[in-house]
This record gives sequence, structure tokens and C-alpha cells, in this order.
Amino acid sequence: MTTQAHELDVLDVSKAFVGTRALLPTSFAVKKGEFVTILGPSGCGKSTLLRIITGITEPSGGRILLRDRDITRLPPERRDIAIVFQSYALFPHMSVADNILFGLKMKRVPKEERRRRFDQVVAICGLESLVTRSPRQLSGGQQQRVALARALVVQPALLLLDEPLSNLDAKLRETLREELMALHKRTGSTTLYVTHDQSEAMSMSDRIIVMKDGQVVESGAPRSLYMRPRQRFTALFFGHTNIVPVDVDGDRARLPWGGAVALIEKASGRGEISLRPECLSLVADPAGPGVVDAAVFMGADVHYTVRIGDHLLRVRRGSAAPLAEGTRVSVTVDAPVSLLAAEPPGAADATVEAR
Amino acid sequence: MRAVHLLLLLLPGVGVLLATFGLPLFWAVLGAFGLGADGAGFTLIPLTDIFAEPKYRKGLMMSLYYAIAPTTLTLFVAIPLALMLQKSFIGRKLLNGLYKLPLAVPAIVAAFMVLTLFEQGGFIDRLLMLGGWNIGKIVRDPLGIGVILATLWKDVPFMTLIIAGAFGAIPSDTVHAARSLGATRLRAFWAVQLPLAMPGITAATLLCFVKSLGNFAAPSLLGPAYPLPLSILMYDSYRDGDWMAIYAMGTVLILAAFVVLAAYYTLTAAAFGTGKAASSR
Amino acid sequence: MKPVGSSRSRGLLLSLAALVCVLLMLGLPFGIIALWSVSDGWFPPSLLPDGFTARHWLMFLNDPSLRSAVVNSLVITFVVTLATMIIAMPTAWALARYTFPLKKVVEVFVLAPLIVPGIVVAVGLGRVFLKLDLAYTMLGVIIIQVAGVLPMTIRILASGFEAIPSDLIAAARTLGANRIAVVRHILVPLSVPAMLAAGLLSFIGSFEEFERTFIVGAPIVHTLTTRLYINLSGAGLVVPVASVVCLILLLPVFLVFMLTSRIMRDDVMAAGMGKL
Amino acid sequence: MSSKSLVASVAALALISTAALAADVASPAFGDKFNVTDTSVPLDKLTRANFYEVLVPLAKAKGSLTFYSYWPPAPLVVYQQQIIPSFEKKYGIKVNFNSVETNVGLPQLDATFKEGKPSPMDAYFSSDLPANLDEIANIRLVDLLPNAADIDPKYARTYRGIAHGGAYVPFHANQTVIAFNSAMVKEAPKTFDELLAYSEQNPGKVAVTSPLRGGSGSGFLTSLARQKMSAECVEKFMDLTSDEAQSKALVNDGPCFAPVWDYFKTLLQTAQITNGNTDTLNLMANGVATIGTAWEDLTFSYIKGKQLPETIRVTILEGGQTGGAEGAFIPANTDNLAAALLFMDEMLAPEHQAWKLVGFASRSPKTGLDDGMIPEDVRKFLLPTKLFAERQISSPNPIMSKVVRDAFAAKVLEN
Repeated sequence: MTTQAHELDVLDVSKAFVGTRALLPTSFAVKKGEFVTILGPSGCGKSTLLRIITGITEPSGGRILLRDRDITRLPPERRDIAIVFQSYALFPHMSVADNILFGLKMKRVPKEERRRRFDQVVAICGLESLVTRSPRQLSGGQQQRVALARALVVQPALLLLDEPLSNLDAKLRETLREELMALHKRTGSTTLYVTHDQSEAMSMSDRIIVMKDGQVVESGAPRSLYMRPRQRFTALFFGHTNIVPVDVDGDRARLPWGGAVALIEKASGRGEISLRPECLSLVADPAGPGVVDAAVFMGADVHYTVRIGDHLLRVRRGSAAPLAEGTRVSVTVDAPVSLLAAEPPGAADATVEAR
Repeated sequence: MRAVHLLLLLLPGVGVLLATFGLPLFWAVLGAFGLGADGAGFTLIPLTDIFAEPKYRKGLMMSLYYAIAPTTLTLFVAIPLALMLQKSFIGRKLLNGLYKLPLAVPAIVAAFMVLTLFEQGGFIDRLLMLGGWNIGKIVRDPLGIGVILATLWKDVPFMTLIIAGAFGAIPSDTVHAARSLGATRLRAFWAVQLPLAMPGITAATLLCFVKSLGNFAAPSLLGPAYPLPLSILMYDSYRDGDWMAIYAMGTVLILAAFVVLAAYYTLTAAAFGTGKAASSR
Repeated sequence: MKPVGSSRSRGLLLSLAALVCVLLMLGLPFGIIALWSVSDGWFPPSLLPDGFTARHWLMFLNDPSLRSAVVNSLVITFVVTLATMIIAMPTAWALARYTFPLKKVVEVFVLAPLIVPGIVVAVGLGRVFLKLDLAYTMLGVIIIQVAGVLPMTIRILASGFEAIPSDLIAAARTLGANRIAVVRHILVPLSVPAMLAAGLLSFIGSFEEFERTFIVGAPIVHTLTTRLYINLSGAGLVVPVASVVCLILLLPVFLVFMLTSRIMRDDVMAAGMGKL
Repeated sequence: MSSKSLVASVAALALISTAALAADVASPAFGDKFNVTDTSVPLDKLTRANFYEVLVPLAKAKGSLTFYSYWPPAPLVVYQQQIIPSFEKKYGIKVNFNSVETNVGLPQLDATFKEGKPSPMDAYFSSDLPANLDEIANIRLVDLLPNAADIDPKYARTYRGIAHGGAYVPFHANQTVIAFNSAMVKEAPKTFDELLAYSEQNPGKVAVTSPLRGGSGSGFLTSLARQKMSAECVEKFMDLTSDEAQSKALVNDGPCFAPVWDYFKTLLQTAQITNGNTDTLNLMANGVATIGTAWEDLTFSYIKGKQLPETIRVTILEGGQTGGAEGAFIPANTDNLAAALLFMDEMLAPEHQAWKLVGFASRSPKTGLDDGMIPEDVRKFLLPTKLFAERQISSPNPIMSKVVRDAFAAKVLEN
């Protein structure tokens, strides 16, 4: 069965206009037990994609395979995919227990098995004291856990989570993020997670798929996407960065103010690289090319703005030995980077139209 | 596929209404122009008669009056009542259950109750007699006060229900916010609550108006002997088997209702157009 | 909801106002007709009847045609309410959940019967019913009453359906529920308030309907309303008899109203009507 | 009245009926042949003599019939408590009784007739006749029913100005009157002018039923017209053959009606106009009006039901007021002709006519029944027989009546 080891294959799935959103042909795969996040700003088509995978929305083209079985035309109830919505979508007329048991009843799981799995999932999600309550009587975090339990209890081949944390306050979000990860470890469920929050994506995922304007921009492990993005969009989407023009020669990129950075690939000509503020080192150097324009103390870090030639660089360093404003500095890069792909000409116009 | 689905879903309701409402309506309008089963060829006479003959012309005026006057008055009672129902006080629950009772009372019964109470020599008059007053003529009077009272009695709960729903749907925080920004109670009502409840209020007003346009029981029992509203004249024509007149009057009433409906849609589209677009999925 | 800066005295004032309103607007008229129905002569300036009698009541209770009218009314009202619900549901669903060209036109058409006087429709339909052998039959009365209560029922059900989040249906589907199971386990239970509201309104609408029923059904098929209308119309208005008639007519309606008001959600009813 | 004299009267009536049994075969009232759809009854061979012999088996075969009556209280009770039980017992034929206002029943009948369907009723006691009477009823029932032999000739072939040739069988004679509260009106007005004078002295105390809304009002208007117009005008007014054009010419264009409108306009400056016969009576019950236009029988049933004080009396103004005898007819499209004929005959049975006279002061259209039979305690609420006999006048034809009503709206109410 699992010769390919892909649990889910999305092959050229597209959707013509749904309201105002379109999905361009999109392909990706999710491996068994993997936690994959689809990340993108709102309106990028990630929810449409999710709905197509669940079968709630029909794709205009492409195929979806689940464990090598073509499910593109199957109704949602026969797909073996469970979803947790941003709104949780708990059935307001059923108790917590009935909500959780709903899927088992629908799938005609035998009574004893039902009981066993129910007890298990309730224990995992810590819902023992809430099972008799009505969803209305629950807090946001509790509702989220019930929704999760309801999805997990059917032991789906694939678990989809559609921005499940976005309706919660910051503190709770952090707690639940950890809980979710722990849960994922325990259940080992193959999970596709949708969010617009890059820190969520980075902290939880094995792999991130970045989407923009109805298409996949790039995908990869959180760390490599963060440190060595290949797309300008990705670089900018994951927090602050410095986009710097460079001259490339083999696996070295020459910086405009002198010095060079190691590239992980070979190329030649002009290009751009993304330099994360924390990947830059500052050394007080009276002969250095830069000047500290501003230094803002943030507790653990100090955020510097360094003027270097025509460029303003953001740099983040530990606060142990701060540099004063006006200090002349030299800047070095700690780790190898990758070259950003050139934006295809006219791409911006096309995306505007697609939206 | 989806279109077939949609048609199948629409068919029962729309189909039944087409057969039981659309068709008779079509015949009525056709009949008003002298066409159709009873017609003797195209003519405008029955329709023009309605505007030419004083009996019909005044009847139309009377129909409009019996629709506009109570609806306007109902607004002034229903809005405060709806506001009152938003407050908490002892007996609110009871009031909330009871005020809707007239919704279930047939119009003719309401008219009858007004008659027993407000007729000269009726119960209220007898009470007033103790103090040496008399009630004066408010049944069969030229202003149709009795008719308006009976209509009011039926319409107030109807309108209050809708308007209270509209007020209830406004998050209480919006009002609190307005108050905290320095608005007086009255000002908060004018500037925040009323505009937000306006779609409900206009819909309720429109429904009351069109319901009253065909009002039969109250004018028949409580109205002045002349002029009679079109609804009663239609019944009389039905008795005389004068189909043309029925269809002509029916067409004029339908026309009046549709004019008001069209005006409503035009006005609401202008006033709430943006709000509606935002709230639609 | 607590009023801003509520004070005890204002609350009491409101309670008092409510009490007076209820007494004057409801207690007084119903009280007076109740007295009239047992009065044996009640001439001015008496504030209470000059004598009491049960004969107006007995006359009606002993009237077999009244009993058959009661049965007819109950049967017709029940069938009409049920049939209307079944007919209205798919259409309401389509209006609530689908966007399609000319949707506004369909919506206005569905509401249109509310604004056209019943007699216009009744006269036109009555003549067709004669051709179809539906005149003076229960079926004919049921059909014409369904036509009358359908618009409001569709309107209220549609606004009830609109209020059901589509995520709930999607969630149920992904959990293994097919279309039928979704209807059974999700849609129907969640539409109960709307269905109750619509059902109550069509019950009342059917029960008190006069013009259409009278023209199509009377006098072979009499309902309570048509049967008793004769005693209330200008020609035959005898006050004590009319009072008995009113009370008999009001009893079942009030009963249903009281029973349902405990579970009835005002906002659902208001939402259905407050949107055109 | 003693029960003995009642029995004697009934016996005398029965005798008259029997004597009349030898009458001739009834012919169609309009046209030269019967137009009934139910051809099981050999109408051309039916006579008073073989009436029961022919019809009873035919009627029994059907087993039931539907009878309509419009609303007035007295006849209703008589049908329900007396005639129908007696008929059902006698023939074993069930009667489906329905109380249906004329303005509802006649359009129903008309519609079925035009569609070629059986009529909703097999016989109809109605306050008006169908407009297409000549098509819808053409059996000369008055000449056919054994119990109709002694119908008063003045009711037998015309009703409210309509010549019906005996197709409409009078059952219940009624009369428009002036009702007054004797406790408040010292001397009842005897003429139209005295009534006007009373109203001017007592504003608001006279209630006039709107001629557009009730028969006592249009009866009053017609009576007034016959009183106030010149003899020449009255003659044209009472011409039963007038068509709409002639009627409009007389009422709207000529000078004939000027005094009538003048009188009414002056009257309405002080009198109240009401929405119906019962509306007027309710006003009198409330003590607001002391004089009102009314029907004799309705007023009596109100008094009897304690809806009017016992001080109410009725009278007819000089010059007479309109009256007639309401009755029933058999629609041509009945599918139950035999039973309908039997029932119509039963309605006129002497014992029923006597019962309703005694119990309800419902006057009989048959000769030989008079108020000598009415108990003393009932008689004071009714018109004296002499007044009734002398002052009952008839109505113009319905086309004329409608034109007058419309003109009344335009000339009097409009101003």
C-alpha cells in the first residue's frame, strides 16, 4: 500500500473563480505521519485548497489521491479525511460527547469500539470533565479541543486543520500550539495545517508550503525556508529580513559594500539574497563601512539599524555587549544563503487579475 | 447538474405559487382589461372607471387611508414597546408572552371587540357615563377611528415583534460605546439604535401597509357607510357577479401594493445598499 | 440585558406600565366578550349584564354542524401546516443557500401573495377549481390555504436555513454523514426553531383564513372560521352569539399559541418577517 | 291563543290545501320547456294529485339532499328544529343543511351552472333571486306543490319587483318597518315628515341603515321615493320592465328624485347612517338611537333574544313601506330534483307555517294564517295586522333598485 509513502497527493488541482478567489493548478504531497502547513496571507487560496481536499468544494481540474486511491470525485463522507474548522463548527444541538461520537455513529463503528476510542480521545484531549456540556457552555480553547477530538476520534487517514488557533487569544494560542504538537506526536496522524501565522507554521510543521495568489510559491522545511528562501515573497513573509542585491560568481555572492557570502548553489550574474537580521554579526570597527543609526534595547536582544552605503540594514544581536548609536561597524554574515529567484516579468499583473 | 438541482429545489414552492397565485393573478389582470374567459374584448373602461367614478375613486382613497393611517400610528406605539421589551423589569417575560396574542386573533374578532367597547353606548361609553361624559362617535365616523383602532390592535404586536427582533440583534456594546462617547440616551437611540434597526422597521412597516390595504373586516363593521374601501366594493361586486369590476379593483390594489414595494426596494437599496452587500455571504 | 444605570424605581414603573397595557389591551376586550357570551340582556347604563344565561353557549355546543366544522378545521389546519412545510423546505433551502441569476425576482414573487388581497386570488382560483372538481372539497380548501401560508413559511424557513453555518454541514460530511444523514442529524434539528415559528404562523394563518376558504369550500366544507363568520358579519351580528363564536374560535388558537410560546424563539420569527 | 283554536286553524288550512289538489299541470315559467338537468322526474306529467306518488320513490332512491338558507334567525330555527326533522322522519331522506349568505351562495350557483356542473344546493332559501333566473329556475313550483295551493296571490308570482312566474316559492313574509323605543319616544312618527322633524329635534337619535349595506335601508329609500315622488314618476319607478338605461334616465337625469334626495340630505344632517340592519338595532339596544329603520322579524328576534329592550315597538309610516315574502327556489342544475320538490312542499306544510308564526312571529305567505293566531305577549312587538295588510307596498325591480342605490351614493352620501 505505502510503496510511495505518500499519504496524500495533490496533482494539478485547480479551481476557477469561487466568488473572488481562484486556485491555479497546484501540486504537492504529504507523507504518512507528516505535519505539513500551508501558509499564506488571507485570500491566497489555501482554504479553497483545503475544501477541495475534503470534498466540500469541487475542483475544476486535477486529481487528489489519498493512499494512492483517487478520491477526486468522492463525496466528503467517503474520503476518510477529517477537518477542524476555524469556527470549530461544533453541532450546537448536541452535547460534547455526542459531537465526538457523531463521526463514529456515521461510520457505523461497533458500539464497544466506539466506547474505547471515545474514552481514548477524551483522555488525550483532556475533556473528561466536559463531555456532558453543551458547546455553548465551553470557552474558545475548550471548543477547539472538542473539535479536534471529534476529528481525531474517527482516525482519519488525513487530518486537516483550518486556522484552528486564530480565534483564540495570544496566550491560549501558545498553549494550544504546544498541545497540538504533543498530540500530533502521540497520535502520529498525518496532518495538513492551514494558517496565515508564520510563527505557528514554523514552530509546528515538518514542512511548510507557502502560497500566494492561488498558487504555491515554494515549500520546504521551516528552517531552510526561513534561512534560505528562494522566493522574495517567502523571505518577506517570514518576518523581518534584508533583501540585498549581489553579484554572483560561482558559489559566492559579493555584497554591495564589500565582502562576500557563501551560496548553497552555484550561479552567475546579478541577483538578490535575503539576510535575516539575526544572521548578521556586528563588530565595532572604526574602519568599518557601516554606522549604527539606531539601537533599540528589547531585553534579550538589541535591534540595530545600520547604515552602510545607500543601504539600511536591520540587525539583531544579543544585549550582552550593546553598541552605542554612532559606532562605526563592520558587518559579516554567519551562514550560507541562497539566491532569490528573479520575479517573472508581468507576474504581478497576472496575480492582480487572478484575485 | 447544479442548475438541475436548483430547479428541483425551487420547483415545489415556486411551482405551487405559480399555479395557485400567479395564474389567478394573471387572469385577474387580464380580466381587468376585458380579456380572458369573462372578457368581451380589450377595454380600459373598468380601469378608468375606478378613477372616474367617485364611488371607486374615493374607495381607493379610503383603502389607502385605512392602510397608511394605522401603519403610521402603529410605528409610534411599536417602537417604544419594542424598546421597552429590551429592558429588564418584573413581568417582562409575561408581557413578552402576552403582547403577541392579538397576532392569533382573526381580524373580524378584533373588529367585533372594538365595536363592543367603543360603540356609542358600548362599554367604555357606559364607564364614561358615570362621570357624565360620553365617548362621541368613533365608530362609523368619517375619520374611521374605529377601523384604525382595530387595525392598530392587530398590527402593533406584529410590528413590535419584528422591531424588537431588530433591536435585539444590535450588540449592546454598540449602544454602550455610544453612551461612553458622550451620547445621551436619546441621542444614542437616534444615532445608533434606530439606524441599525431601520431595515427591520421598514420591512415591518411595509408588511403592515400591504396587509391593511386589503383590510375587509374592520371597515365593514366599524367604518363609515360611505365611502367604502375597495375591499368591500370588491365583495359587493362579487355578490353581483360583476367580474370585470372585481378584476379592475383587484388590479388597482395590486398596482398600489407594487408601487409601494418598488419604492421600498429603491429606497432601501439607496439607504442600506452598502450594509446589505457587506452582510451578504 | 441590564439597562444602563438601571434603577429600581424605573423597573417598577415599567412593570406597572406593562400591567396596565396588558389589562387594558387584552384583559378588557376579552373580558367584555366573555361577559357578553353569557349575558341575558345587557342594556345601558349597566356595567354588568342584567342577567346570565348559558343558552348562547348551549345552542352552539348542540349544533352538529359546528362540531363537523371543528373537525374540518383541525384536519385542514394540520394537513395545511404539514404540507406547507414539506413544500416550502426545498425552496427555502434553495433561496437560503444558492446564488443564481434572477434570485431577487424569485424572492419577490414568493413574497407577492402577501400583498395581493386574498379575494382576487380566491375568485380566480375558485372558478378553475370548479372545472377541476376541486370546488367544495377538502382538497380544494387545503390547496388554496397552502397557497396563502406558503410565502411566510418559505420566508421564515429560508432565514432559518441562512443562519445555519455552512461549516457545520461540511464538518458533518467529513465525519461520514451523507446528504440524508446531514438533513436528519444537522439540518432538521437546527431548523427546529424556524420550523416551529413557520409552523405556528401557518397554523394560525390556516385556522383564521376566511376569504379563500369561504369561496372555495363553503358551505360544503366549513371550517370554524367560515362557519362562524356568518355570525360576525354585518348582516347577522347578534352580540352574545358573536361573542360565543369569538371565544370558540379563539380557544384552539390561544392554546397552540400558549403551548408554543414556551419554546418559540421570537428572533427567528422576527428575522423571517423583518427581511424583505 | 288556546291550543284548540290552533288545531282548528291547522285543520282548516289542510282542508284548503286538499281542495286545491285538483289544480292543473305546471308548465315551465320561462320558455316553453323545462331546463332541468335531472330528467328522472317527469315534470310534464307531474301534478298536485300524483305529486307524492311519483316523487317519493325517486327521492328515496337518492337518500339525501342539500339545502341552503341565508341567515335570518327565525327561518333558520324553523328549518333546523321543525321542518328538517319532520322531513327526515317522514321520508327517511337526510337533509344537509347549510346557512349561506345569498351573496355567497348565488355566485357559487352561477359558477356551477355556467360550468355545467351540479349545483351546490338542491334548494335555496335566498333573500335575492339569481340574475339569470329564467335560466336557473323555470319550474312553476307555486302551481305544482300541493302545499302551495293557498299562497297569497300577491306573493305568488313576483318578488321585489321580479316576475318569477311561481318559480320562487314564498316561505317567510317580512316587512321593513320603523322601530322605536317606546320608553323614549312619546309618540312614534306617523309620516316621513314627522320622522324628519323628530330627528331635527333629537339629533343623533335616528339610525338609518345605509341603503348600500342593508335591506331595511334600501326599503326605506324605496318607500320614501314612492311617497315623495309625483304619481307619474312613481308609475315609471314601479314599471317592472325597466331596463338599466330607463332606470338611469328616471333616477339620474329627470327631476323625479330631487325631493327624495332633498329629504335624505336633510335627514342625514341629524340622523346617523349605519352599516347594516343589525348595526341599526345594536345602536338602538345601546340606547343611542331611539328610532331606526328595521325589519319586523329581525327586530322581534332581537327582542326575544334580549338583544333589544322590551320597550321597542314597530310601525309603518303613512304611504306604506316595502315588504315581501322571501322564499326558496330549485336550481335547474340540481341532480336531486325529486327530493328538492318534496322538501319545498314540506316547507309550506300548514303545521310548520303555524309553528313558525306562533313561535317566531314569522308571517306566512299563505292565506288564512293571521295574527289572531299570534300569542298576546308576542303580538305587541309586531305590526298590527291591519297596518301590515294595508301598508305593505312592493319594491321596484332589482335593476331600478341598484340604480337608486348608486344614485343615493352619488347624490346624497357624496355631498
